[in-house]
This record gives sequence, structure tokens and C-alpha cells, in this order.
Amino acid sequence: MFYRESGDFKKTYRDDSQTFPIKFDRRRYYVVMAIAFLVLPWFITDYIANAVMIPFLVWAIAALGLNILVGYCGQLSLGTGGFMAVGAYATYKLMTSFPGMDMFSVVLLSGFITAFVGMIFGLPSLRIKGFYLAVATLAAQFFLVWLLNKVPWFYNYSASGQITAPERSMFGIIITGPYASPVTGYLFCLILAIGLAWVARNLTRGRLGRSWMAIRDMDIAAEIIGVNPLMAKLSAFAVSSFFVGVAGSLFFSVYLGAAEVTEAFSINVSFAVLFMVIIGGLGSIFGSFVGAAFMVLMPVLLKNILVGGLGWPTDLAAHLEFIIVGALIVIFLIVEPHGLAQMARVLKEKLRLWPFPH
Amino acid sequence: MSADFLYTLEVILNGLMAGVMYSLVALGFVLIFKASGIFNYAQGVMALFAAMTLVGIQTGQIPFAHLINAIFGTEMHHFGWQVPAFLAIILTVGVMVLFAMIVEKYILHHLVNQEPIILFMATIGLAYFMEGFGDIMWGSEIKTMDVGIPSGGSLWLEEYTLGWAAEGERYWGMYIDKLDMVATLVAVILVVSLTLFSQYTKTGRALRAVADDHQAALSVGISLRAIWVIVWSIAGFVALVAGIMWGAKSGVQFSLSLIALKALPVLMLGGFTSIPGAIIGGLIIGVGEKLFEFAIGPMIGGATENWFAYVLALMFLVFRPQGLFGEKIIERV
Amino acid sequence: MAASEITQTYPGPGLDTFPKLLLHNARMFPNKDAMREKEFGIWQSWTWEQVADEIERFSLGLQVRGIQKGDKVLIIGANRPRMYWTMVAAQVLGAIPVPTYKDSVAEEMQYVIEHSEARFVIAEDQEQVDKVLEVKDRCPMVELVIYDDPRGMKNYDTSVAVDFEVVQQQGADLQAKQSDLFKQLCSQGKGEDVSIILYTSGTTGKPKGVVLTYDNVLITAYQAALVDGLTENDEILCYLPIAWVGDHIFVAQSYCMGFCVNCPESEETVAADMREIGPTYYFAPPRVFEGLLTNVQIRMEDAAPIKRKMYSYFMGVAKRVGIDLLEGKSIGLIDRLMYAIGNFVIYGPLKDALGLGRVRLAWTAGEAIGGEIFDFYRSLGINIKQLYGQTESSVFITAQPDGEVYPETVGRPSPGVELHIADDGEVLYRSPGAFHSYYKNPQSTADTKTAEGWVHTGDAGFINGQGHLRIIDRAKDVGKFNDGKMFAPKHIENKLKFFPHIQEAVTFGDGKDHCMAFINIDLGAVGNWAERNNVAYASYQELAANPNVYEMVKNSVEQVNQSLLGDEMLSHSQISRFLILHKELDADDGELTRTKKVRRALINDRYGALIEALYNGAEQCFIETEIAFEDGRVSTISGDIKIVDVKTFSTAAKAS
Amino acid sequence: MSIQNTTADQQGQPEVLLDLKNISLSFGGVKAITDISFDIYEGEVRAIIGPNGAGKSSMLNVINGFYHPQEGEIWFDGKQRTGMKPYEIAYQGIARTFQNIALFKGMSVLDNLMTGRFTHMNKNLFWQALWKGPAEQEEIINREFVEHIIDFLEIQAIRKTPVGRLPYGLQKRVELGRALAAQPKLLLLDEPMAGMNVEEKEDMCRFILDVNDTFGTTIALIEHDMGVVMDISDRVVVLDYGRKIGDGDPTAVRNDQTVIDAYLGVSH
Amino acid sequence: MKIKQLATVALTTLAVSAPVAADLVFPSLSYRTGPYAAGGAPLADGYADYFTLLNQRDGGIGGVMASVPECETGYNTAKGVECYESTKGDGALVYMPLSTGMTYQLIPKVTADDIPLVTTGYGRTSAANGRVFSHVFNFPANYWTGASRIINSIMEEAGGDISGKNIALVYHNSGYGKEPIPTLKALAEKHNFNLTLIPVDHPGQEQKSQWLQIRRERPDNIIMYGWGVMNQVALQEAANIRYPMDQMYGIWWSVTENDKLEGMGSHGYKGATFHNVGSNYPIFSDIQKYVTDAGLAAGDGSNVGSVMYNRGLYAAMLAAEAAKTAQNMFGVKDVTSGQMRDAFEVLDMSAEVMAAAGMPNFGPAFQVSCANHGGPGLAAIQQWDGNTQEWKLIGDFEAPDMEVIAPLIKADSEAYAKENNITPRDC
Repeated sequence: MFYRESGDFKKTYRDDSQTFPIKFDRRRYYVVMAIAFLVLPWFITDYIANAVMIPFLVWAIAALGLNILVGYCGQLSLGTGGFMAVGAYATYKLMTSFPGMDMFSVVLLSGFITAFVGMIFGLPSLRIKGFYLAVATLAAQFFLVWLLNKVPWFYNYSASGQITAPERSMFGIIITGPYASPVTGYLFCLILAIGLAWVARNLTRGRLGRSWMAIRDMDIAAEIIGVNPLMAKLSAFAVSSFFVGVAGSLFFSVYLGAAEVTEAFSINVSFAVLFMVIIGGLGSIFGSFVGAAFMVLMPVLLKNILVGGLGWPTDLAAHLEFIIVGALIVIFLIVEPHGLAQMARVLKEKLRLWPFPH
Repeated sequence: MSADFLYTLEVILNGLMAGVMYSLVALGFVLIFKASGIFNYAQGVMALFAAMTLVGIQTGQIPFAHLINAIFGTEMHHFGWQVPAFLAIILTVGVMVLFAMIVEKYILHHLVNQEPIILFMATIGLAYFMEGFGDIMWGSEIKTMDVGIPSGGSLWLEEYTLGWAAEGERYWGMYIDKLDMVATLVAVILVVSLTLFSQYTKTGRALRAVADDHQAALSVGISLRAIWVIVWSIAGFVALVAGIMWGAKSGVQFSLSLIALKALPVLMLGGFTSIPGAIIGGLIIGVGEKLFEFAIGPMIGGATENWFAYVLALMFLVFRPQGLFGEKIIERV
Repeated sequence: MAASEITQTYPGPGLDTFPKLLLHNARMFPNKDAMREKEFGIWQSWTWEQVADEIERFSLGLQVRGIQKGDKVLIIGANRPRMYWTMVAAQVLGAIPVPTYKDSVAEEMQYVIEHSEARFVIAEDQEQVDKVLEVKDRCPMVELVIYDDPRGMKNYDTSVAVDFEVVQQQGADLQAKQSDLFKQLCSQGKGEDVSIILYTSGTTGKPKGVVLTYDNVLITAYQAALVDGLTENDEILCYLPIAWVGDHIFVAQSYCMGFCVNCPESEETVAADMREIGPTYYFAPPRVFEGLLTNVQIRMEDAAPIKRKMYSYFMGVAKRVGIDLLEGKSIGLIDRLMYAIGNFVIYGPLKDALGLGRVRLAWTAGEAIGGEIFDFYRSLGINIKQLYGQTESSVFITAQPDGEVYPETVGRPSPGVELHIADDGEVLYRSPGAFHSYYKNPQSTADTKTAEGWVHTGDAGFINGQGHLRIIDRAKDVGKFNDGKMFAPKHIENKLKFFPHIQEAVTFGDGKDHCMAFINIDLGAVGNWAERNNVAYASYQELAANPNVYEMVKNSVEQVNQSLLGDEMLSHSQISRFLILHKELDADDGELTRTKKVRRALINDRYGALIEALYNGAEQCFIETEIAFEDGRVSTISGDIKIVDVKTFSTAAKAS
Repeated sequence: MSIQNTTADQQGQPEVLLDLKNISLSFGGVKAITDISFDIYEGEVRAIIGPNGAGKSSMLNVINGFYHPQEGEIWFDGKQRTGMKPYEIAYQGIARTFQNIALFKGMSVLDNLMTGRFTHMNKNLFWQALWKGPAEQEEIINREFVEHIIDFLEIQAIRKTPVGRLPYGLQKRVELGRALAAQPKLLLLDEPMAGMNVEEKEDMCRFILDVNDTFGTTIALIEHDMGVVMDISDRVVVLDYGRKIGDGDPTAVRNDQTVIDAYLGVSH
Repeated sequence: MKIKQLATVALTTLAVSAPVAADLVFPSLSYRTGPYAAGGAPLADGYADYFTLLNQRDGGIGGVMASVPECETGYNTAKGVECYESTKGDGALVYMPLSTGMTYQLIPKVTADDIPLVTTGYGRTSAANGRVFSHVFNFPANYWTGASRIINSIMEEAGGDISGKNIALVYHNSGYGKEPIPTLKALAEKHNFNLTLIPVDHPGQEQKSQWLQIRRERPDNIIMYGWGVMNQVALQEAANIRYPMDQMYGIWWSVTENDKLEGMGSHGYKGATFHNVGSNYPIFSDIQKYVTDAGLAAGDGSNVGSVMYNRGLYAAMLAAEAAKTAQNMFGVKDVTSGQMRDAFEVLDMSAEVMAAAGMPNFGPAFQVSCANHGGPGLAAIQQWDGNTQEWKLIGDFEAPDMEVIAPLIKADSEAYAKENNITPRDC
């Protein structure tokens, strides 16, 4: 209905393969960016920033990472929580060991460290496939959490093993610690999320991304076309872990401010991110964002409606929340197994064809 | 015999017993995976739900009391009667069958022919749902499971073995939990009856046919829907058994659902489709993790059991990707 | 009727040939796209400067290859830039391009080659080259075939067939030596020189070569462009055969105004390409508009009920106010608002989906267009207008000016055109576009063009009270019933064809008592209907014989009868019986012309038995027909055809 | 098809592109291929035929390194190769299609073909992540190449369609396109016309010949349709029960009694 | 992305509609769901009921009604952040997050937002150093004083000398469980006993290995820092290996009504506590009268008088007393969170105050100071009586070995200060 595509033709391959080839989509994207960067920071409350937007962006980055692995490369992983923990602890160690380092470098370095760890745990993927691999990645989840909990060096020998993010800044703006403004945290996460989404888009549309998808769709054919399965899978693990590591880093430093590995990075985290990816849509960058939005907003909305709006007892509301979220997941999978992104795609196709049905 | 040897033996025996407990949960996974290709993550929650239901029925709890009270402002909790354990078990089995039918009708039926990962996700959704549903139905407080299973170390065994150690060593006799012994016995009975069921009944043979080849089974007129209901009912029954055993051990409460996590490495090791695999895998995992905790654990700070099972299974798979009972895979183009 | 004044003959002083215009445009709009073609997934573009360079190298290459002034160059292929460039490249050298239909079979091609004495052939691809080589033995005058697409040409004898690029390379070599040669050559031609020979398909007999001069083409094209306010920023999609005068005239307008010509990727992708380009200036024969509308209706039938309701509601609004809005008449605020909403919700997306979203001006011509169809597009806000023309007139004879658009007329005379209606009703004209002669056919030339320059159109028509020309039928097709009343078959057929499920119709009545009809159902529309109603069918024949289909067609025929009642002159032409043909009328079987016009004589001949059955009151009739496949194989189909009576209406009945 | 020349005839001494010497392959004691030797000339169309289970597909799998023969030598392009992984062999210039279509179902036609260009692209992860600059440049260059293949195979209209949605015949064509995108020296086709109707077969034949003709690609193919084999191949090798029972030009093979027996099922 | 924006708008409208004007707001971050719901529910009930009582009986605190917005955390830190952010805008006066993990997260936040954080018997032990942790209060006792108190009790039983004894710490392998380790190590050094560390991973359903190890090593005493299901399983396993119950000590989170065995199974099991047990206090009749009978009870009433309920009640009482102190200090009724913090810093929990609140001798008497936010760390020992199926206090609230603990607090808090660039206050 909103699409007017006549005259929107492409004269170069660059134009043809741009991310938003349709003018309407492109404009919409710019509008969303403008709102996110220029409008929201002025209107957003601390609550929205700290309890909604920052977790949404952080989870979106994690979902992006997992989507690269699961959605693009077809390697099912349940070790996300463990990798996020690596990112978080790397950040903590970097922040406390090099107090002068700017946050941007800290976060990215944490990502690289996680990428390295992820690659090691990606090695078995060469021989193990499907659900076996999924269960195998749980080994990473449990082992990493145990290790980070067990070795005091990781938490600077503090009594309880809790890590707390000290105040760090960039260009003189405080980004972490209690005195950081939520808006700053939001913008910092936003820049990283958008930047990483851009990187993810670049990686998935090019040679590397195609080699991942080839491995996912038909590994034998991929190998015969020249794709080295080990390289493809390990690079997917590395890139995915990088994203997840960055997410873990932000999760700890900007969002929570303090963390304890056994609680903050438990197996539930792994499942939650996997949910985001599935609900959002496997193999879709947009889907990672929508999935994260769904999983972050849904409980908050439900809680606000049931407790804030209807005044139900919190425990009853919490139980209902479980029921509703669970039911919604099942309903979503039944209605559109390929996720919200696919729904959006179908909707977009419908709108492009409008008023025709096909 | 030296005490160290006896201790090791004790650890191994206890490991085997623990392994049986893991196998009990893994069995439910295998049954469903075999018949429908679904990796049913909700198995753990099913065990919790079954156990809650059993206790609820046994103690005459009013279902949804909390919800009813909240809405109508009433104050009611119990019917005020007690149901004998045996009858309660039968009733619970009925509930689990009903549950299987609902799951088939409202979920599986709509997800036929979907990719495995989608089905997997659906079962996680189901797990969420049941977690909330169980709590609303029966309340979230800790309940005690009492169906008359004995617990505690076997005194007889301890005394009998006390003399095995060399003089002067710190040894207090072999310790084996009676609950574990019962669990082993139950597991054996369960496996034997499942085997008999699948070998000698018509339904059982239909189950096997479906497991071998869905299309073929359909073409000879086996109703897939009926099969699924049966399989989920059996899995529900297995969940109940596991729920009773684990509930008797640690009380019936939220954490019971997490036993699913203990079953996963067992599945990896034994294969998703092999009942003997689930048993042997469980035993290997049980012994492996207990031995590791016993021998290596103290050196590296302990609490290794959570991850060691996974790492063990992982190592095993890396060197033998086809699993314990799988045949060597020849890839075809 | 007097001609309107021509104020400026050419786009610029002395710009009286294509080569001169080319150089002019290359100077004026060096960086503006002159030509685009969807190829390799994107729109490959050439600016005027690049086009000039391409043409320069190719024409010089042709010079090297020995082309002489006055030589004929046969051009056969789809709408591809190089095909168009070849025309100008030949003209630069004073040679005459002879474009021909790419789907013509070898014999047809042989005729054109022989008749035009073409020495050079520019063919698009291996398929066309093979056709030429097949007839080459019989056409010794052909010296060289130049092909555009080298695919599969590797093992061809290079002395016979040579790559376009090879020739261009030779041209480039010459260009390096004589850099001014091209400019010199370009300036040589004059307006009165022969520019092109277009072979008309002709409904009877062999094709005739219409010789047009630069003046014919360019003056006509430029005047029309001025009237319609075309600019260099317009876009046009060339998807109709290059051998057809319409296509040529629009390319000529592009040279006059400097706008861009777009070529589709392939025949199958025209719709998609059209949507991408979104032309601002568009031409299509009624058949295409009909097809589009049918397509819209079929697709809308599959839509969800709510969408269908929305569609029909807003189409109602459009029907009520759309045309008035387009013509700038004042309408109420509410209607204006509803139309604006409709435009956002339905019309806009609909036009966009059809690729008509940016169209400022659309022409249709060639046949009468149904009023409903016409109004449908106009109500959507598409400025579609009718013109009347033919190859011999370089298209424009009359055209509808803005604000005076009526479905039944073809408008006022174009600039410089004089009209005259002969006593027998035939329309004659005299115009700058009137053709030079029929090539090598002085007899026909004399028959058609009088010494005073009046050209017989062969169409019967009259000028109505508003000064608009109205065409009734082909002059020779207009017949008389036995009772002396007029019978205009095409008029009735067109009415029939406005129904989406009727693809083609042939009516009979000349020298008879009543009017009868052959019907071809539209396989797309009826097939869709069948699918939705669970009607199984294996072939066109089976579907055509379905009683429900008959019922459906019968309803339509009755509606036509009802409408004929309204026209005093034609109320006798109501159809009393019809049948649905067992096969689709096909150009490959000679039943239609390549431009899909019905060949009446052939049909009378081939289906005599059926016509007889129609008139002798039989309930059904057996028929056996040969059909030819594209590859030349022939097979037969046969079957019984049911004949159905239809209710006719009398004026008396109407009164009651 | 008009003036077709046969490469082998005209050039006198043909260049050997692939030479298989005494290849034997077995799976856990079951012999799939026994002592087979044959060669493929540069620029020819070489057909491998034989009844079901003759070891044809295994032979192809040996050539592109999916199976490693227990015995025998493989010489490709003048060099002997040992123990190479399939992806390394792809880099050497061997591409193939599969009997059962092995396209990347989740990707569009264009992406499938671009994946075929994998061995011709080499920008690393860093450049890929950055995209702008070298990676995009490389992408565009290869896109151009792929577009020519799309044009060649006449699949423009389905360029951006996910391959899963295409009918069988077109999928086969896309798979051929993917192999062609690799610009292979040797192209292996495993039953390229299996399951096609007459028209699709004709098209496929035309494409195979055009590939051989236009790009000069050497082609080895397995095919059941004897008519097709006789029409398009320069030389034919016949396998039966994992052994070679015939080798030569089509007419010779067609008249060979052993071959006829094998096809008619004369008992051994 | 579009969906996101829409949802944000929806959220904003929802979130803004909540606050209640002109009340004293005591948010309750509770966990009535999840693995620790069994402990969390009565705790939240007690907290809420106390304020309901004040509102019903006294018309609020100093005439201003108290409101207790509850927010479910499920013992999940991420949800805790959401709860904190969603309630802090309502004018929250004090936070009691009821979770050590959440405490760690909130410490920096409350400091920045100028809201006091009170962690009674949990949280960060070194927060007792008020010079570093200006907004955190962990009176009357903490994990370290608790550990010390237990060791003291063991020493008492052993006649004052425990050198050479084996003491095992069975702990929840998390931040909470690991807290007492430094203290116990220091004490082991001081008193010359052997400390064995036995971690149990969350959730702690399977402790066979741990208890086989205990059975082998037969430690003289066991100290347990468990939580949730881990407690029940541990007790069961202890009973199974017939470990003498009276040699087992639990920290206060391991000695609730949930942490018992059927019949005499866990008879004699001991544990540290910082408040009294049972419902034998005047306040309970008031609760019955004003809250339960009025149908305003937060829970179903079955928890009243239980250990966790009492703990919630006690915490609420401390907060209410601080609010009163603040009202008196600043002479305003609607106190701010900053004033609350100042009030906490001078809080004087004398026996009279507690008696006045209807809870005589419910907890230890203590005073808070600027430098010491932890109070004296008095704790008592309670013991399970299998006959009556209830906990009983044995012995009085006694001081821990501050000699050992104080330096530990100093070291840990200073490390924190250094890491986070905090300059300790002078006081």
C-alpha cells in the first residue's frame, strides 16, 4: 500500500545490492535512525532507557551474534550465556587492569577475546552436528561459568566473586558506573548495535556469509564448491562469539553494572537469546532486533499490564507471564515458524503487491 | 582391601545409581525423539508437573486455589481429604494422558513437518507454559513427596561391608541410598516393560514402525496422531516416575524441572534414539562425573559435576560422532 | 478539413535527419541517459554521447565493410539498443534500414530480403542468424550477417556472419584515422531523403514496404511531441516490435526531444521491467490495456473479501469522479477527499504495480478501445488518449487533445493533417507524414495515394459534431445485411472482447440475415474461474466446450445485444447464435496477423463449415483443424462444437 | 545446431586433462570400483555410462575428491594429486552438479551462483566487515561474471527467487550455473537430465554443448539417456559392476557386444 | 525497528501511570516465583504486612500512609534492574532487594540516586564500612559476623578449643555462598581448625558426591551456606549418612521452616539468626486483628510467624523506624530518600524502640554510625525442635569476633574504593 516503486530502477550493481533497495524502505530506515539518534535521547526516561532500551539493544547484539551462528551457518548453539560471561569478565579485567582505556576499545577487545574462546569451542562443530552440537555447546556454557566462578583472578579475588563495573568514560563522557546518564548508555549501546548490525549485514551478504549459508543449506555441496567447512564454521563461531562477547560486555558494564556469573549468565540466558533468534527469524538481521524487542518488551508489558494496570498479585502475574510468554512462543511458531522477520517480509510483499493478493 | 579402593568402589556404585536417575529422565526424551523427531525440552517440566499433580492429588489440594482466591476473594486451599498414593498415581497418569492429548491437538498437530529446531523451540515454549501453569495450578511452595519410598543409607550394607577395609583405616562401610536402589529397580522394571510393550503389542510395533519411517508407517495406515498421543502419554508416565524419584529425593519444587539439564549429556552420549543408549549413557555419565568429582574435584575446587558430564559427552562425540550405539556414517552425495 | 498550423518544423534549424539529431543531442545532453537496457540484472545505460560514439564506430565499421548509399540493411531482433543504433548507423551512410519482425518465419523473412534487396542483415542472435542463413541460398544478395549476441556463434564462418563488436572495432580503427569522417557523413543527409522502409503486415496479401522520408517521420514525431509537451526528462519503454511504425515514431520523438528509451530484458520480463522503469510516456495497443485490465480483474477476484470490497468501493468513487478530476473539472470536497484516500489505498498502488505510476501520457491506437476499459484507466488518473494513424501516415492522423477525450472517437487532426471523408465513408488524409511510396510497388502507391497527396486509409468513419473523427470499421469490412442495413463486424467484436473471459471474436453478417459469432475464450480468465470453481480441464478445447463456460459467454453476448439496441445504426446487428471455437486463433496458423488482427478471408475459408452450421440452425458441428507449432511441426485437432442460440432484443421489447 | 566441430578431431594430438590410473575403491570391504583407468581430454565431452550400481557416481566422487580411492593414481592438469580435500580440488578447477539437486535451498538463484564464485574471491574477514572498498569491488566484479552466466542460461526472470521455489528443471539449470560460475577446467555432471521432460532435456543438451563450445570447458557426464549420450559426447566410457567394460567414441561403444550384454542384462 | 518504537510509546504511557502521590514509598523487590520462591514469598509477606499494619492501626508513619509497591524479580538480577528503575521514580525511600546479586548491582546505582539500600543479613559484607559505602547498610548482621558467630558457638560447645578440628563449609556455589570463605579462613588460622570447602552448584539437587565426601571425611562440624532446594537436599543427605544434626550449623538462609525433615529427621539442626523466631510477640495479635482478619494480608496467612515472615517483618520495622527518625530529624512528614539515608546512619535500635513497636527483643539492640553501617553484628543461634516442629532460640544475641572481621571489611571495602575511584568519607 505504501510502496511506489515505479522509476526506482538500478543502474549499477552497487545500487542493486544495497541493503534497502526500495526507496520506501530506505526512507523508513533513515526515519527510524533519526528517531533513535536524534529524537529518543531527548524524550526517553531513565526507566525506558535502563529497563527497556539498553537491554533491548544489548540483547539485539547477542541475538545478532547467535543468528549468525544458528541462522546463517546452521550451527545450533546453547552456549551463548557462557560466551556472554566471557565478554563480561574480559571487560571487567580490562577495565580494572587498564583504567585509562576507553570504553569503546574495552568493549571491542572483550569481543575479540570472546571470539577466540568461541573459536575453541567451535572446533567440535566439525564433527558434531544438529542437536548433538547444541548439547555439546552446553559444555561451553557450564564449563565457562564454572571456570569464571572458580578462578579468583577473573573477579580480582573479591570475596563473593561479584564483579562491579567501575566508572569509565570516553571523550570525557561517563559511560559506565553509577553516574553515567542512562541516555549516554543508550546511545553507546545504540551506536554499537547499529554498527554491529551493519557489520553483520556486510558479512552475511558477501563471500563469507554465502559460505556460511552454503554450509547451512548443504554442507557437502558447499565443500565441493570450494568452501572449507572448518574455516566457515570457525569463522562463524568467531564472528558470532565476537558479537555475543560485545553483548556480554555491555550487559555487564552498561546494563547491569555488576554481575555474578552463575546468576547473570546462566543457561536461561542461552535459551532466551535462542528464543529471540527463533521468534525474530533465523537468518535475518532485522529479525534479531525484533526478536530481542519481543523478548524484552513482552514481559515488561505484561508485568505493567497485569500488575500496574490490573493490580494482580505479583506472583500470580509472574506465573501468568510464564504462561503467556510460553503460549505466545508456541502460537508464533505455529503461525509463522520462520519468525517475525518472515512475517514482516510477507507483509512487505503483500504491501508491495497491494491491492493484488499475488 | 584398602579404604581408598573401597571409597572408589563406593563412588562408582553411587555413580551408577545416580546414572540410573539420569537415565530415567533421558528415557522420556528418547521415547519422544524416536517416535516424532522432537527434542522435547519440556520433559523436565513434565516431570515437575507430574510430581506436583501427584502431590496435589494426594494431599487433596484444590487446583488453581490461588487464582480463585485472588479473583473471588475466597480463602480455600484443600478439599480436606487425602488420597492413597496408589490411587493418586493412577489419577496422575490420567492427567498426563490428558496432557498428551492436549499437546498433540493444540501444538504438534499444527507443527507437522516443521524443521526440528522449530519443534524444539515449541517444546521450550511448552516448558515455559507448563512452568507457569503448574505453579498457578498447585502453588509454588515446596512440597514433600511421600509415596512410601524408603530413603537413607542401607544400614545392613554398611555393617556388612564395614569389615572389608584394612585394620585401622577410616572406613565406615559401603553407603548406598535406599532410594537409589528403589530407583534402579523401578528403572529396570520400566525399561523391561517398555521393551516388552514395544516388542509384543500391536501399538508397540506401530511405534517402532513410525520411528523407523514416518512415511512408510503412514502408508500402511498407522495414525500418526494416535501414535503421538501414545508416545507423549508414555513420556508423561516416564516423567511421572522420574518426578516421583527426584521429588522423593529433593522435594517437589521449581528446581525439579532443571533435571532436564542432567539428561542432555546422557542423550548426547547414548544417542537421541536409543533406549539402551539412554541407560548405558546415563550410567557412564553418572560414574564419570562422580569419579571426576571424587578424584579431580578437590584439586580444582569442586562443583565440577554440572559441566563435566557435558565435557565427557563432548569428548566422546568428537572421537566417535556416531554416538555410543550408532553405526559409522558413510556420507553419500 | 483544414490542417492546424505548423510553427516549427524541426527541433532545431537544419536538424532534419536522425544523424544530425544524434550529434545535436550528444552536444546538448552529453550526460543524459539516451538509452537503457535491462541486461545482466541492471539497467545498462548509455548517455547521448555514448550512443553517438557507439553509432559512430558501428557506422564507420559498416563503411569499412563496404556499405553503400542506398543499400538496404535488414534489421531483425528484439528491442535492443544495438538494433536501434543500427538504424541510425545505416542512415549515417545513406543506407536505408529495413526493420522486420523477429518472430517472422524464414519464408516471411526471405520475402522481405528479396523484396528490399538487402545486402546486409543485422540479426540479434543465433536464432535469427540461423534463419537468415537458412534462406541465404535463395537470397544471393545478402553479403554479410552481423550479429549482436555472440552466444553459440563461435563456429560460424566469419566471412558470412560477424560479430557486431568486430565491426565496431573496425569502425574504431577507421575513426582513429579519420576522426572527422563521421561528422561529415552525418551532415550529408537531407529531410526529403528516404529514412526507412517499414513492411506492413497487411491483413491481405504480401507485406508492402512503406517508404518514409526523414521529413515524414521527424516532422510528424516532433509536432506530436510539441503538442503533448514531451521533454528530455520523459521515459519510455520500447517493448513493441521495432519493425512497427509506432515504435519507430517514439524513438524518433526521443531523438527530437532527447528523452530516454528503455529496452526490456526479455519478452517475459516486460511487466517487471515496466514496473521498474515507470515510464512517463507510454504507448500500448488496446489489446495490451485490455490484457492488463483482465489481469487486474482476475487477480482482484482472488483477493480477500475485505480487500475486494475496498477495491470495488473505491473503484466506484473513481468511476464517479476520477475522470472529471483528470480533466480538471470541479468536484465536491468530499469526493475529492474520498478520491485522495482511494488514490493512496487503491489507485496509487494499482498504477504502481502495473508500472503506470508515473505515466503522464499514454496513447492507444490500432483498434477501437472499449469505453469501459478506457474509462477504467482514465478514472485512475492515467491520461490515456486515443490516436488514429497508420504506417503510411507516420502514425499521427488524428489524436485526442487533453480535455476532449471520448472513448468512441479518435480525436482531432494532428498538426499539419488535413482530413477528407469520401462518399463511401472512407477517410482520406493529407499530411507531412504521408508516406513517400510503397517500395517497388507503384501500382499500390497509386491506388493508395492520389496525385494531390490524399491517402486512402481504408477505414470507414465520419467526423462528429465536435469535430472529432469517429472510425466505425475497415471500409472493406463494413458490409450489409440482406435487408440492406449496415453490418460493422469489428464494432461488435470489440464490444464482445471487452468481457474479460472473451479473448477474440469473429462476427458474420455480410450478405446474411442475421449476425452470428465465433468466440475465443480467454484461457487466463476462464482458467482462473475454473480453478476457483473446481472445474477440471485438460486443454483449451475441453474448457471451451464446458456448458458453464457457454452459459457465461451467452450472458455476455446477451449484454452486447442489449447494448447494440441503443445504437440506431447497429441495432440490427444483434448476435442471434454463437459458438466457442475449439482452438485459439493464432498468428502461427495465419488466422491472425502478427499484430493480432483477424484475417477474415482466411477464417471464412477455413471455418466455412462452422459458419454454415451457424446459419443452418444445427445444434453442433464437427470440425478438424490443422495447427502449427512454433518449431514448424503440424498436428490436427478436431471435435464437435456446440452452437448456442442467444436472446435478441427488439426496440419494441425495450419500450415495453 | 549448425557448424559444430569436434575438438578432438581437429587438433590432432589431444591434451589429457584428467588421467585416472587403476583406481580401486571399496567401502568396508565392498568394492565399488575395481581397477578402472581412463582419461579425459582437454575440451571434450566425456560420458560415463553404465547400468545402475555400476559405480558411475562413485567414480565422479573419486574425481572431485569426495571419496579417496584405496589404490590408483589421479593425474589432473599434469600433476598427480593425493589426499586432497574436496574444497582444495575445487580450487584446482573441478566443479560438479549432483544427481539429486544439491542447491543451497535457503538462498536466491543469484546467491547460489555467487557461491559458485567462492574460489575466485579472496577478500578477508576484515574487508568483508568493512564492505565499502575492496570487498564491494570484488563482489561487483564477480556479480558481473555471474550475470553473464544467468544470461547464458536464460534465467534472468528468476534471478532473485529463492531456489527452493523453483520447478525441478530450473533447479537443475541453476545447479549447472553454480558449477559454471566456478569457471572450472573440468565440469562433472551427474545425470544432468534425470527426471526432465523432452523439452527440458533439449534445453539442457543445448546448454551443455554451448558450455563446451563457448567456454571450452571440458565436461564429464553421467547420463542414462543413451540418445543424449550419443548425441553430445565425444567419447564414452562404460562401467559395469565397478569395472570398465568399454571405452571409445559413441558409435564404437554402441556396437560393442560387451556393452550390449551389460545393458541387456546377460548373466555373467 | 518500527515495532520497537511503537512499543516504547505504549510503555511510556503504562509506566507513567503508576506513581502514588504523597505516600512514603517502600518498594518491595520480591520473588514469589522461580527457584527460591519458597523463601521469597513469606519474606515479602512479612514486609508488606508490617506496613499494612502501620497504615491500618496507626494511620501510617507519622500520619503519612506507607505504600509498598511490589515488584517481582524472580531472583533474577536483570529483572531486578527493571524493578529498581520502574519503582525508583515513585519516590522510593529505601531498597531491600532480598538478593545478594541484586545488592551488588544496586550499590553503585543507589549511591548515584541518593537512595539508601538496606540489606539485612545478606548483600555485600564489606559495605559495613560506611566511609566507603555511604548509602548501603547491612545491619544488624552479615555473612561474616554470622560465620564468626557460628564458629563461636562451635567453640562454646567444644569447650572453647577447636584446634585440630575439621570443619566443613557446604556452600551454594555463588557470590552468596562464597562470602564467608575469607572470614572462615582467617578464623581457621586464628583458631587452628581445618576448613574444608565443599561447593554445591545451583540448584543443588544432586549432592551425592559432596555428602559421600563428608561421610568419608567425617568433619566435626558442618557449616552450611545454602539456599532453596539445596538446603532440603543437604539435610536429607545428612540424615541419610546419619550425620549428627546438632553438629550442623546453617546461616540464616538455611534455617527456615522449609529447611527441615519429616518428624525427628532434622531434630537438633542449628543455625545463626539475627532476629527472633516464633509468633509470641504483641505485634502478631495486632497483625491478626488489623491485617489478617481485615483480609489485607499479603499472603494466605499460613506464613505468619515463620522465620522468613519474621525476617520480612523485622526489615520492615527497621525501615519504618528509620522513617520515623527521619521525620523527627528533619521535622517533615514526607521525607525524602536522602533524609532516609541520614536517618539510617543515626538509627538507634534500642530495646525500648523494639518494645514500642510491639516486638520486644525481636532482634539485637544496635546503633548505626557513619563509619559503621553494619552495627555490632550481633547474632543468635536457633535450633530445630523436631518434637514441636519449630525453631527455638538457644542463647542470646552475641557479638562476633570483630577482631578478625574488621580488617577483612577494611581490606575489601578499600579495594572496592580503589577500583571505583571512591574517596572514603571522613567520619
